[in-house]
Amino acid sequence: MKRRDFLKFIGIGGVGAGAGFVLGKVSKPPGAKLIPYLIPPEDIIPGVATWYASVCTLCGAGCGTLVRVMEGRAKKVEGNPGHPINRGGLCALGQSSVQALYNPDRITKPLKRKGPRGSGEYAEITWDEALKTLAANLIELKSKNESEKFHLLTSPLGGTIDRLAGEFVSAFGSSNYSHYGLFQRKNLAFANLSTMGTASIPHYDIENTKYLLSFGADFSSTWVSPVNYSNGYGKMRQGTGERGKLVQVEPRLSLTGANADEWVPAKPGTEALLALAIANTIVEKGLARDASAWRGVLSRYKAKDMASICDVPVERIEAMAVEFARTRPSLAIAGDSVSSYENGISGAIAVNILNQVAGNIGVIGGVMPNGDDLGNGKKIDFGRKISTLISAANADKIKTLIVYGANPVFTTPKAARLEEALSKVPFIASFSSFMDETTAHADIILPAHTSLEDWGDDFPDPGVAAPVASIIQPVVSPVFETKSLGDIFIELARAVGGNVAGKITAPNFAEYLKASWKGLYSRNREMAAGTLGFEDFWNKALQRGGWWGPSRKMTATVSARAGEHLTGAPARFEGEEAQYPFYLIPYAQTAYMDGRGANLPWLQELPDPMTSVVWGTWVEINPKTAASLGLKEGDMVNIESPFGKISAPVYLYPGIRPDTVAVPIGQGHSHYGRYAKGRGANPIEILPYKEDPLSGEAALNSTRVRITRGATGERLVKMEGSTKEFGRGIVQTVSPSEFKRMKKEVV
Amino acid sequence: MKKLILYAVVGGIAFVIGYFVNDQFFSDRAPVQPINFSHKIHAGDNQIPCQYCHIYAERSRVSGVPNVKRCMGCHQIIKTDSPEIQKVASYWDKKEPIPWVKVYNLPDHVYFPHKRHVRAGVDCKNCHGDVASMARIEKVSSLQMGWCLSCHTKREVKNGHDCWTCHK
Amino acid sequence: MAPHHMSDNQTGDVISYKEVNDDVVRTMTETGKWYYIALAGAFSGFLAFWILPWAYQIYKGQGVSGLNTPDFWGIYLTNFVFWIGISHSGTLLSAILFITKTPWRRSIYRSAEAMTFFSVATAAVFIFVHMGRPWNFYWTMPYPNQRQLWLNFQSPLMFDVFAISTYATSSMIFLYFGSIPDLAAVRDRVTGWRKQVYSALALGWRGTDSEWHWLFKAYTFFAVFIIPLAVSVHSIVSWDFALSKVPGLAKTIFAPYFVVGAIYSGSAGIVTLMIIFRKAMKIEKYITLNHFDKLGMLLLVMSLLWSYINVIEVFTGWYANTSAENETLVYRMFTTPYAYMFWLMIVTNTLLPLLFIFKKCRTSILACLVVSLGINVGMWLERYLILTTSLPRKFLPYMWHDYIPSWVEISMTLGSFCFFAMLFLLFVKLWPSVSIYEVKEDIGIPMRKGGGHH
Amino acid sequence: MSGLLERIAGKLRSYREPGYYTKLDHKWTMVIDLDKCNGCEACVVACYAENNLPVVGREECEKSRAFSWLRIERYVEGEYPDVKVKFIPVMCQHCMKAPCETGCPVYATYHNQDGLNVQVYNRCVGTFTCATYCTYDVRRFNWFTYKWPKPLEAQLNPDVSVREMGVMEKCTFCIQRIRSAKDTAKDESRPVKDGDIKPACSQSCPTGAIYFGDIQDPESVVAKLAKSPRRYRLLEELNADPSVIYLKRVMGDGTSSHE
Repeated sequence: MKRRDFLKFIGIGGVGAGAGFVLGKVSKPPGAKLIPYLIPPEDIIPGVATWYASVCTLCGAGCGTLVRVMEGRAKKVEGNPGHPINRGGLCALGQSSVQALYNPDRITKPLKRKGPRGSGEYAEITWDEALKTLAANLIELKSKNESEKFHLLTSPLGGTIDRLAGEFVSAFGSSNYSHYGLFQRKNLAFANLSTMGTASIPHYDIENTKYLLSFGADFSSTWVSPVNYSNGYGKMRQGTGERGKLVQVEPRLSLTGANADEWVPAKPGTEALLALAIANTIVEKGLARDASAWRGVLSRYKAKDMASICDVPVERIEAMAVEFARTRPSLAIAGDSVSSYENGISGAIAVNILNQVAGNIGVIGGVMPNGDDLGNGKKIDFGRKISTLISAANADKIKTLIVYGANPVFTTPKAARLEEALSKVPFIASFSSFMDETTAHADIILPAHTSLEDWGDDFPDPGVAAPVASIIQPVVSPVFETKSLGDIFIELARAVGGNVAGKITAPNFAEYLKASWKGLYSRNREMAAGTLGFEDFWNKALQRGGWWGPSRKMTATVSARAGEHLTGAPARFEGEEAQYPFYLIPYAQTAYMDGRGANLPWLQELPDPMTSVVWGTWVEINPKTAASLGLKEGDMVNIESPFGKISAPVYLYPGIRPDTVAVPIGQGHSHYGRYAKGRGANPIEILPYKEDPLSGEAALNSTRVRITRGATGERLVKMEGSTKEFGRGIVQTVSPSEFKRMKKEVV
Repeated sequence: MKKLILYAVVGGIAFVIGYFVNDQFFSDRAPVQPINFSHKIHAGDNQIPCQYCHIYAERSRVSGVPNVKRCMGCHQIIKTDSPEIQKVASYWDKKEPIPWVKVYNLPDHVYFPHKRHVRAGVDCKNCHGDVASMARIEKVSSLQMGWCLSCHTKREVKNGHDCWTCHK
Repeated sequence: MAPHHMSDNQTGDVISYKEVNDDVVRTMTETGKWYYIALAGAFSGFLAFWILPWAYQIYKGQGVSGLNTPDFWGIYLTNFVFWIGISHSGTLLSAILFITKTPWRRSIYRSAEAMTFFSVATAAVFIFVHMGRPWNFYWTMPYPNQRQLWLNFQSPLMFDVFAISTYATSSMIFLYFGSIPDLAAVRDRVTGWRKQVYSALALGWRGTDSEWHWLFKAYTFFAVFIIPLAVSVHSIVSWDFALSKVPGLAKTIFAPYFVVGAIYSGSAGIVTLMIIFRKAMKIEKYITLNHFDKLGMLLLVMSLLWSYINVIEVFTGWYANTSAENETLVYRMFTTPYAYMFWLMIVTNTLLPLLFIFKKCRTSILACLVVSLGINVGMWLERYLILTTSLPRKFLPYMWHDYIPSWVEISMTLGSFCFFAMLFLLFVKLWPSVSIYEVKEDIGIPMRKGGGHH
Repeated sequence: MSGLLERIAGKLRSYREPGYYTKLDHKWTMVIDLDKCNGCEACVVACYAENNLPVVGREECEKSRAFSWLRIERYVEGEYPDVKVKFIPVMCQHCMKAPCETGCPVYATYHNQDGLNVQVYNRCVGTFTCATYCTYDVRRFNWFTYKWPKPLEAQLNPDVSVREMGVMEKCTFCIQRIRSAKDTAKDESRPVKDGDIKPACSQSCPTGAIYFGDIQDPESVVAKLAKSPRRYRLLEELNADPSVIYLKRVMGDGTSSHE
């Protein structure tokens, strides 16, 4: 090798090594930073989790939660084991509330509308500007003496925030404060009001009952207070006592139905008649405990007449009646299969009568009425309906509308023409922290905190036949530039000034809440027991998650006057049977509820318990029906009612009547974040606009549909491979009789 | 042509060697910190115990970097004229935390509780070296798995070789 | 190595030693346009169909394949087993035929051994391809490390690592040993850089008696060593599957099933390759119809053996009469699209080779090509079916999920053939692909001394 | 030298002591009462929240690549109107004779002294063998690098690592909770008590169907429940000796109310 070459190699080697060295240096990740606290927060140790007690607000049940917080971030929401409602459990929806907090699609700042209404195009503004704009609008309204044209529409809020909102509206001079939710169960409350005198849902003591007759109450997944009932269900099945039995009456097998020992697929709309026929049979067989007032009414519902109407054999009705009356204690619950029809009140009353006849009211293991335990004066205003709002808007009686929490654009049928009505409202403000279908109509958005950032309280309704008051406390500092809902009202009141500011004087909502609890504390003697004054009580309540007292037994009798609400006929369905051969059952799906869960990725990916479908809508059709229509699983079909058309893939579901199809509610959002937007279809769209004139509850099961081929859309995505066990003994069972002979395990 | 290939090969090999040398022997063991903090003055000359500042070491997984308030607790009075202390004060005035550079960095899949080690009587020196003599903190342990295991073996830690004792 | 006359030589001419040397070295030095086109095609195919998709897969993750829960093994492992299978007859056959002193071995064994080595290499790459973190492959090697970690010697995959590396090494050595005299012959005939390379490769071979003696000894040793090794390698490959509890995979018959299948597919591979090779290299006089006649008989025997075991395999599953086995069998044999594949496999692997009962078919190049290609397709399907009909039908029906290969996997399958072709093309150019000295033994001692040996 | 020999001899002797291979510190066991389980899937979400499971999206779900370490399997029998639906939560069964453990070439999965089937993410090379061998299909693979859109990543549990692309993962019986319970017990100088540890699924279960504890402790709830006449284990005939015990569902033989 020549010297020159050698030098060249040395040179190249040097350059290469240098380049490698430099690249190594450059490509090295920059040293991680170690950021200390400026001022150490009290009682926080980095690396050690702190648990805060709060309340889940994703549905109205009011489950107590414990939130695990590390380094100022909420990690997990769990059920509070001490809380009397949920006793440690928490449903899928509730546990996902942490994804609502950290949702990437949250509204991060106040927004002002840029594009046309409904488009969802907004520009960011400051809080100052937002509050001023809204206040200016309200002041103008007031100055024109049009205070009554201000409306506030919220989700069914409870507790102190409800009081504050009410105070705000009334101080402003308006009487238009209404609650709206798809599943308010107002029919049930109305029925209870007219039968037992309290407009609330009683405590169903599932835990101790031995025979549970549920009329379509899907209490395992979404109905009223699912965690509370599920906890009771677990104890009913394998508790200390004898194993209770569950019978489910419903046209479409729900998750609860799937767990039932018996499924009675009565014809849709006739379940109330079935309840009355059972009650009548009990009376006729002389098994009734308290039938004096009802003998006459019931005699019209003979089992043999009702059998063909309900499509349930007469022997079966009689057997059910005998077992219901003889098993002690027994309990009938009026779920969606009686209360979601247009004569829902009638159905709920029928079930109350059945309970009364069998002597189940006011007994352990039966219906335990809830009183206004803590004297916070909560009542349901049946007069405030969504139809009131729509007709007011159409009659130009709404100038300013503030919406919070409710999403009526998504949950009312297209036939209600709500969007059209909203377009007539000159100014709409929304306090929502998510862009949903209703918020997309707002002119201005003032995003409120999610419940994990906010203060609040909750008085669970239905309760557990015991006084319960729980506190919602902020567990993390706000993630975005949002404000506490209460603070928005308070600051708005200050900005509006006048007597509104004079009425609402609290500096902030936290103080307002504390003051409200001071009142509660002074009104309720039991709360003071074992505490050293209010501060001590308050701190203890914050630690425990609230305050709850011992159970109070209340009883009631079903007043005979309630009979006037009994319609005595099957519920009506829109659409001719010849043209629209199938009953449509839209139902609340475990994860999405009324659609509110659809923006949470965990819930989108959660397989539906009954079909294992994820990320979409489907239509459940009986395999035999599908075969007669020539449909296979996964085929896209149109579901047409007289009011519209949606499309969804077919899921072959053996647990549904051949004359019925079912579609889950919750998908089909046009706004509501990246996870929900443009996914699936919303069955509510094609429902008739039917609202109970008395209670204001929407009738969900109220139309017939036809199924036609030829739709296009998203494919069916399901997690299951096969639903058959092939005799592999995967889920093993013992028969009830065998179980009775078994030695009980002692725990 | 042939030569070019040869050059490329030599250059490539040299490149790899250079990279490796940098990676193995020139890792930043004592990075420059935003404030020229001396453990020698604090822990050495003034004999301040470790846990006076690293307050969580006995209670938590992490030992904890002293918060700025704690720094200012002393330095509002002591040595306020030093330019380094003035830097601390300016962070405090701006209400900004001090962005220290991490020296001992463990990957995400390792669960290392300071608490268990401190309570088991492992001296801070075992892993962090003689901090009291360091003007600028320097990484003295490799933090490699073998290094952990050698100590676990020596001290006969119960289940000290089970993967799930340290890996998460 | 007894001299033997090629009595049924196709051309009937007597070939001189010089001609042999010339012919073989010609294949290495004279390069036509078509060779370069073929090589370029194979190389670009290898790049485009294998390397690029693989890079994409490493960058994005295994998710770009069609694998899913529970079908964690798909085409990648199918290809792995297929190529291991192809590798099986080259060296094994060569070794067996060497020990049994079968005369027709001589002109084909070199390329058959090369085929073994290259297909093992291809198969080995598929191990990397199917791994989630191939950059950590060295963790499967036993080496002392500061982490104090050791390997799981219970794992059939561990056996695999050893078996395949041993097999690859020994078949390489076997190939190399057998080539030394020929490399020396090439060395003596080329110039330039080739001279340097072949001088080094020939290890200073001079052709002395003692050199021949020792070479023969070493060669025999490896021949004896490789036979059980080859059998064990494919048995171990079968244990990757058979040591699970998965219905359709957990069968005790798997080891012989795989070994027989491997030899079967390997022999078919040889036939296919020889047909192309002799045509392309114009060496019809060395690879004659006689060879195909003999290979055809071998294929026929292997076909019968394989079919027998295949029936037994199905039968044991059916005889077990558990739901899991039954569902797997139904899925494999009577459910589309697998039923098509299954019955096509029966046609190509059991029925078609029956043609070889007739000598006419055995000595027809066309028939040989059709049947051997059919067997190769069928054997690939066999491996594919074993995995893709067992894993999607495991014990819990809720988790049943079908496997659909993605374009990445299909592309890499094509790419593996390109890779193999590329290696083989390079081989015929760089290596004496027909054994010069052993073909000479076949020719026998000619009248006049020619060439430089013996 | 003699010291070393002595040590080796001692080790070899210890191998021959009775119970050497079966003795465990704990034997964590889960008991699931199928008669209580109503299939509500709260446990599935709890698992997602606790263990940093990524959400993979619609297309990946269609390819059966969802991450649920715990799933509720549903089986349907019969035709309308005699439909029977049965639920069973299935997670890693922590088999004592786990098929997966023999498969892994690098010991990324093995059995530890707590009776747990360990999965060491950072050791895994991704050969898929364990998942193929698993008779319960509970192993999940990181097909891609999964990302959490900001600020969703703030929810990630710091006690559990976020797995990287190319490694296998599965239910750990919430090892981080076991670890922290042991940690607390050690601080209080006491052994771990029954009820100290509740995996996320068990904690969240609304019906209280999932029990967890050390079956070696005869006083523990699981030890008592394990003696139930309703006890069975999933696919017991495969002899994997799972640590999850199911209690049979009580279910009628027909829809008629007359038993």
